[in-house]
Amino acid sequence: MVAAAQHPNIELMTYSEIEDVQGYIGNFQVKIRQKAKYVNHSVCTGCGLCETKCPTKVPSEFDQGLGKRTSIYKPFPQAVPSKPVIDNQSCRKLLTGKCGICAKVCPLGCIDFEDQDKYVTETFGAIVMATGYDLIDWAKLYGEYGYGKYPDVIDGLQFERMSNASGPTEGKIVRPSDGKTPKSVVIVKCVGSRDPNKGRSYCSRACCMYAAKHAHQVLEKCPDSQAYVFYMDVRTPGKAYEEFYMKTLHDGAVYVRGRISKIYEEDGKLFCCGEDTLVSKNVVVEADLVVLETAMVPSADTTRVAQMIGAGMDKDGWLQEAHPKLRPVETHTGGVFLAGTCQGPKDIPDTVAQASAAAIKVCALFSKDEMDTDPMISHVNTEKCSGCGFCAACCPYKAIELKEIDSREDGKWVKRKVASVNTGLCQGCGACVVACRPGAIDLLGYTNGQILEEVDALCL
Amino acid sequence: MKYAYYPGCSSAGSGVEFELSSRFVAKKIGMELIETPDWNCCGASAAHLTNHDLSIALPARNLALAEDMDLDVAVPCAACFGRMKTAVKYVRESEKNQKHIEDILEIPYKAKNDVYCLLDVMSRPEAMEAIKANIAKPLNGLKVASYYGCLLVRPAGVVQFDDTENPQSMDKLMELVGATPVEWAFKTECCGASHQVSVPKVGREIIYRLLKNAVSNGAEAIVTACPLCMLNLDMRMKEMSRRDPRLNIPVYFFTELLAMALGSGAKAIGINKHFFPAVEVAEKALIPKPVEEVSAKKPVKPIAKAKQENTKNGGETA
Amino acid sequence: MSVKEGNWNPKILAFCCNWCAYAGADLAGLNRMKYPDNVRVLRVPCSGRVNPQFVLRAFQKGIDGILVAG
Amino acid sequence: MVVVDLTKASAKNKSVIGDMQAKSGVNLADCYQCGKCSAGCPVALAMDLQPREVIRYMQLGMWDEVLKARTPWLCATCQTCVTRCPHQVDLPSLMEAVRQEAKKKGITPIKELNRFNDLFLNNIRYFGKSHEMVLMGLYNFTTGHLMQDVWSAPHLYFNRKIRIRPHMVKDKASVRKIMAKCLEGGNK
Repeated sequence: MVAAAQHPNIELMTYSEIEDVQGYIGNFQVKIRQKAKYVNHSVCTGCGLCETKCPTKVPSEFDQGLGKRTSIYKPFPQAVPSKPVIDNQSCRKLLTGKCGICAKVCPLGCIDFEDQDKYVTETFGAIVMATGYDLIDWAKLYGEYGYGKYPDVIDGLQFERMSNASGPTEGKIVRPSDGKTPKSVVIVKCVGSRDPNKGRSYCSRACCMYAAKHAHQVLEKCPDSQAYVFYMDVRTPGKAYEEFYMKTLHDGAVYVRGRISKIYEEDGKLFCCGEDTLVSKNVVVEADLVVLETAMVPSADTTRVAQMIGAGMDKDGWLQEAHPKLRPVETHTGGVFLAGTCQGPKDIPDTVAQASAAAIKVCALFSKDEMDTDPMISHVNTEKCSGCGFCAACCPYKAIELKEIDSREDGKWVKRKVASVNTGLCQGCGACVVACRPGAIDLLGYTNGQILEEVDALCL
Repeated sequence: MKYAYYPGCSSAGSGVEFELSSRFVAKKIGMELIETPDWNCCGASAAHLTNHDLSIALPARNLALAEDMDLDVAVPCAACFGRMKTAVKYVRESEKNQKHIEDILEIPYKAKNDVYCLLDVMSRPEAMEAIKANIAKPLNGLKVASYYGCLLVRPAGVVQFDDTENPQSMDKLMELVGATPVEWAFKTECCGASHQVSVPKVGREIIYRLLKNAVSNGAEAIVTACPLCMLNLDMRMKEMSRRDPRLNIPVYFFTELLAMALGSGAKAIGINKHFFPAVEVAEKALIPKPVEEVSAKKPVKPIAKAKQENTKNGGETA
Repeated sequence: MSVKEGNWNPKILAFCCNWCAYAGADLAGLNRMKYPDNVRVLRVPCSGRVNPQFVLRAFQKGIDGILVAG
Repeated sequence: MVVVDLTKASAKNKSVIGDMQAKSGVNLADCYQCGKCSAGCPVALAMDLQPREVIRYMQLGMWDEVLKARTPWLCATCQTCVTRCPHQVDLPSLMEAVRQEAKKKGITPIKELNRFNDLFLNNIRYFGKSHEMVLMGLYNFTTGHLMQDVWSAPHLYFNRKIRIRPHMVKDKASVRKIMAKCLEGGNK
């Protein structure tokens, strides 16, 4: 992010949301809402004094609720720019009008409680979708795992925050309920993944590897601990992945092949009931901490943004690539590309690869002065055109307008209106051809004659 | 609040308390339960373990009789309820199925009316309000583990009642009459009733696990909504307390506790008929406690709470 | 010939939109799924491209049913 | 240990396994053997085959093992497995189909359960309703478990929870007719 922010040709618009997208490839007009920050970033030096004095503490989104943040905050330590914003959902001054401590302590006076959202509209040549993923809300779906009522049943991202040195526990793995180091940790894979009944039918692809990583971290960081991984399959198709899985096994993680059926609490211990399907015995593990490796789902706003931009989605809400093998980073909408998990679950190496591909597709698009378009576009025979305008009314791409031409009728030159196709905008759908009563428009490559011949051939 | 009522075979036998207390509660809150004339046994597991048609036709006969009254059916027993729901679903699935069953029954049955369990009809807003209005003596924080058992909530697609893993309707009723429902993990686990007789060893292990979890979560009593669960737990409690002395708590039908709170005496609704002595605990619960004992608060777990708030809050990241 | 006889194999012409129905048929093919062989697929750039004239011509030529999918 | 010839087993049992699938509405291919069913099964501890194994044997065509297993008889139809199953494989229905098939062939691995069910149905045949005392009495007598739960009888009797005279359906003929039609008129 820092590198992107410092690049001369990249303008980073943080804390902003897309409100509306108009236009087409090479000419997208994007309306952007820059959310009120309540801090003047052109003056703020990011000294952080305000954050230390703010009296309001709310759960930190970045720490997955395991830690707290203040109302004036930087979302995470490496945030760019390294300057705070005020969260208007929890700030006392904004909600009740009383407080304003940050404004008092700021040595440069950059707090502005009157700040408003700003709207800007800019033109872009291409759009790369990189809207990412959320974790499935397992607490709403899995009653057998306690509907989220056991504090020591956490998800993989929470575990990530815990094992991170700059996280809420400074890298210590602890039980959220009492802060003790767990001795027995159960890691459950495929929670929400591969479960069409309660979650999603697909495999979330990255979890096998991070489950192995989590098991390894438990063994590394918690003395005398044991990690149990409940799995159905171990899928390690990446380079050196299988080797890492074997290392985890060698370092002592116990892999049990079976899905956990129930997790319940009794006398302070979590009982995880599963079957080891390899020995056909039901097993129970008394765990101090349970980590659920939950399914990836498209991020909450994906549908809204996709509909605005006109990018297609598949049955699970992931953005649809133009072709699963041959055009994996493009969408059906010209000039809109895909990067990362918005297209489907994937791990970091795959995300980087796909994002690089999307970037180079944009470069290729911009490197030419003229754009190649599909030759199968509408063509008007002006001699036949009566200028009724039906075609213009039914064109979904606004590619047809009426223009005036000089034409010779009954030996006289007269001015009359005929349809005219903008070859850059026409997408070749052929709706105008069907609408044209005099039969003046035809679709090159899909002419009426050609299709009729096809019909004849198919009816043999 | 008017239903065709299907008491089930246990109503005149081992589950007579359920019948007595349900009648008492219904009368108090103005719910009309009109007994289905000349009903027969639903066939229970024995029928559907043996023959599919039989498992539909036996309950369907009762439903056909209730259809003459043009009322929805209320069923106290979870097993009967499950069988009847299955029959309704089967008949509604296709005209072919309906005709097939009518051919067996030789009386018309269109599956027009719905079937509800007694817990369902008693935990609806209008019934809850009537109960609330008629509370004579609240239960003063008696800690109860609401035990739903398997057939009341499963299979979800058939019975269409409450949550399969953590149902709430009975807990809400108990809270309404002043008891404190405890959080526990075996609300909908099977009690193994069908095996207590034929494979006792398995049956006992199942109840043991269940009771242990209830007690270790602080339950002072278990509340059930199924005569089979009731008989099973109540009858085996003494045996269980020999295995683990902590397991000596009474078991009630939810209607028994409702009836007590609505002013019934324990004997009038048959609480004295339990295997495990239950009168004392119920009567004691009705005596008001000193104020400080009542407010038994659970300690707040800081991180767990934060986690829940987080999902609501959903703040922005730059 | 009637449907009830059970041995009738109607000829059906399917006009499939390139972007959805045809792509779907393509995907079905990728997944090794089959469709009945009495359906003949004609790819059109958009279901809006289907001219009533095509339908009439197909009926003239002895097609039993038309599917416009898009 | 014997080596199972899968080619022979699946060829021999293909049709009966197909029948079982049709009857129970279960597609055996739906099961990817995660074991969530077995792990949550309250009666698994008494089973000789795990519920999951029943499906596995059937997937492999090993029908004989399933036919004589205790598992389908022990299933309490509590529906926990299908509720939690990722693919909603209706195990209780499958168990039901297997059990009915086994019974047709005269295979009853758990005599007591079979006896109990038969007695229960006979009860309905005679009275139209279930009569607990008759049921328990006959059960203890015919299975030889004479003293089982006998201690409970006085309590039940003196608390009028059990009656000597059964309450009966008035229209007994109609119930009997239903039973006859279903049980003798060919299984569905």
